[in-house]
Amino acid sequence: MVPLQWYLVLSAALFCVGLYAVLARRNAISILMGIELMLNAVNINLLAFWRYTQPEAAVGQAFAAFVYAVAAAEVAVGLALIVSIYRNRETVDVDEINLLKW
Amino acid sequence: MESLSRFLAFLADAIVNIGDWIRGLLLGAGLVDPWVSLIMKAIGALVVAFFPLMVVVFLIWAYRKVAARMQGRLGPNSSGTWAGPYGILQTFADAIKMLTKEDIRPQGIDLIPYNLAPILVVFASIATWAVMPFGPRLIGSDLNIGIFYILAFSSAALVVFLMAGWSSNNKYATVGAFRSVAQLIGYEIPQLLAVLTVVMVTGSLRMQEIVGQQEIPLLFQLPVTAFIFFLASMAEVNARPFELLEAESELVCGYFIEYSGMKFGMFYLGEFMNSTAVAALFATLFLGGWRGPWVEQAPILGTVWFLLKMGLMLLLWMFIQITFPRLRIDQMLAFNWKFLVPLALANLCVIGLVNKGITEWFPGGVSTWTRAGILLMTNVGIFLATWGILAALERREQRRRETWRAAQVGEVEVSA
Amino acid sequence: MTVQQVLFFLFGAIALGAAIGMVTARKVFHAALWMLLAFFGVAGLYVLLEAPFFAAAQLFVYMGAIGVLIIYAIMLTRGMMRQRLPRVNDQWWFAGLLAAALLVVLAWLVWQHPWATTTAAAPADSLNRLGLTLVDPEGFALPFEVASVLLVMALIGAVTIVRER
Amino acid sequence: MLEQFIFVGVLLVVALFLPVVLIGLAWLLRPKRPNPRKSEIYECGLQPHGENWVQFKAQYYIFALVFLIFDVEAVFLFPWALVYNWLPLYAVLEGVLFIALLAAALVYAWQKGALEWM
Repeated sequence: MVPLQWYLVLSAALFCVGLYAVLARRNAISILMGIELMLNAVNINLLAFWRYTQPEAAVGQAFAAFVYAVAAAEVAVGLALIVSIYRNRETVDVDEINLLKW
Repeated sequence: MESLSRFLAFLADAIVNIGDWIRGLLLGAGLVDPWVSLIMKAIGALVVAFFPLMVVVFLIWAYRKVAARMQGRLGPNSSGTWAGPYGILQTFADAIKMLTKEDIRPQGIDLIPYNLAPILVVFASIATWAVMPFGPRLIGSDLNIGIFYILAFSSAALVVFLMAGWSSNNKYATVGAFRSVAQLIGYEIPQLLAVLTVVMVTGSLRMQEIVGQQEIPLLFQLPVTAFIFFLASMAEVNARPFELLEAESELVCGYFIEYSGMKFGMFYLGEFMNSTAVAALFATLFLGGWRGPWVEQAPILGTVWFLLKMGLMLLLWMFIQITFPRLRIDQMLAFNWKFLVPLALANLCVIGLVNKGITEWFPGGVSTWTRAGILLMTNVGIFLATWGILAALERREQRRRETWRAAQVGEVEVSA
Repeated sequence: MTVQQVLFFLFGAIALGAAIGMVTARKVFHAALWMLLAFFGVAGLYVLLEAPFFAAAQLFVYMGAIGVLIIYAIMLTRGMMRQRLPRVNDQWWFAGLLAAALLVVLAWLVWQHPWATTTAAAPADSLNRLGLTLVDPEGFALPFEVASVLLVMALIGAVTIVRER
Repeated sequence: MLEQFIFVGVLLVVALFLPVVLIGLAWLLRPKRPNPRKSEIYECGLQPHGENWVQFKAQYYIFALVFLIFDVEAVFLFPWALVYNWLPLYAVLEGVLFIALLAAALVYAWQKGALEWM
């Protein structure tokens, strides 16, 4: 059997890669993709804890399902905002979208 | 006499017995167990993967024959060059042609996605066969998520079309891919809701259990659901009334316009394989799969029944495909979003409530036949209600159009 | 090393490699394809975790729906890709440093903590248990409905934002 | 449970190799005589013009959006439908309420004209 730590380290690695994408990429869609990756890392954690601590209860699975809902809502609204901004400003570069900066 | 009855007993469950025989042979050769079962699984996987391929070889020939008959034109057996009796070798001739055709690589393509897409199309359509029940004991793997696994793979395959269309660096291919994916994602929803209704009534996602629950085939219990599933899956495999993927007259060939040779062949193959998979799925979900008379005595008959039901669905698919004209994209999307999806949602809710209502109403439990009868009556009700609503809408539309036309001509006073 | 551990490394390598491919890809379209591959690797990990329903849901939701949505959005903002901009901002080195530091800290924390794990097998009917918990008033009945409301709100919001006026 | 997935894994490997083998076979057999005219992008015989950049409507995005919402709802509804036969009436009603909210979203999109093909 795979030790729990392996899953946790892997999901931490995925989370950090996603974090890098969020912090460093300029394209707003790339940033959203990074967030998706981070949510996936969270889901790995939830399911790993479900499997290794309480497999007889369904709580971990239920939380994983809710993460799906949140991820879907986030990506739907986020991408809609990006598309809308692109239509008005002709750019999806987050360094140039600074209307609300101060 | 003794040997004959033993032979018959062998024949009664031939495929499973051949499997056992090979397993015995491998064990006799001195292999140990995990390896033997792995080899058995590999053989099974090869059989399952080649099954749709074989069906497609036959299907392409049958499709050409039927199309030629129905449209009154020359078929493969009278195509000038001799293609075997009844033109049966035509598919092989096609395959050889595709194998030896030059593969033209257009300029400016995105090399890796371009080459990956045809592989993934076939990959996804073979993958769905893993959980298809061919007989009482013949199934690749009876997963506890069975039907959801099939839906997952057919949903994930959508991205491949976008990959193919975009990486081709061609306007027609890009537009074709985006349009067809818009169609496919739309029709996936009613399909999904129909499957949900089936899962609700049978209480399982396992394919074998869905078949096992169908003492009365679900087609006769849930005809509306079957109707929704059938239309949605026709659209999923781009059969003619919903055929936007190719749309020769508008998009030249859709997303695979820039593909040639065997890569084009892969898309062609994938399309026919998907049709086969959908026919098999309909047979399993609504026609009772391998169920039929004398299956208990001779399980091999189950496979025969399954193939017959699948063939029936494929024949129906061909008839519709050959006789119908193509819809426009706006008509097609409107049909989905404004008819199929609301109907599927209403159907799911009503069946869910009525089925639970039966259980609550008769605390002692009801026979399968009573339940099926009530469900059938409910379905007739849903059908009539839908018909009524559609007719009313149509009448209103008609009236509106007439008043408008009258106002245009100026013959009649317009009254509110 | 058991078969499961080998498979863990296989799928983990797919997921992690594709994730790194995603953040380093030059074109956004390629980044999206890498992301889909990463999701596929994660689905494999879910199978190893004996949650096949979530593996299928991963293909179904992430690769099917979210993948298509992101590629459509990339297509809609396509004018972007014709300009040759640097794909990372000025603080990329700082971001990389931060992410690496976080990884080191997290990995160290995870590794040195003695996790109380159970070796019990996952029940065969875990999906049925999930279904029962989701509608159980003692369980997740309220979040279940709220999830529906959240999705409806997301749909309404997104349609309102994106509709052409 | 994992034993069941061995077959699926083997089948996936076979399914990946089958098209690769077929395309590889074609690669061995086919002629290879590329020339620049041949590898031009097909545009009904005209000279190709510009990139494959095309007018692209936000409508596509809205369809994908509705699809995503329904897909995620399915993740919740499949476990519900699976245990449907063991549920009391109120739990079934919860599921129906869930679907009704979904239908409300669809009606909203319909009313806003988001489902029209413009």
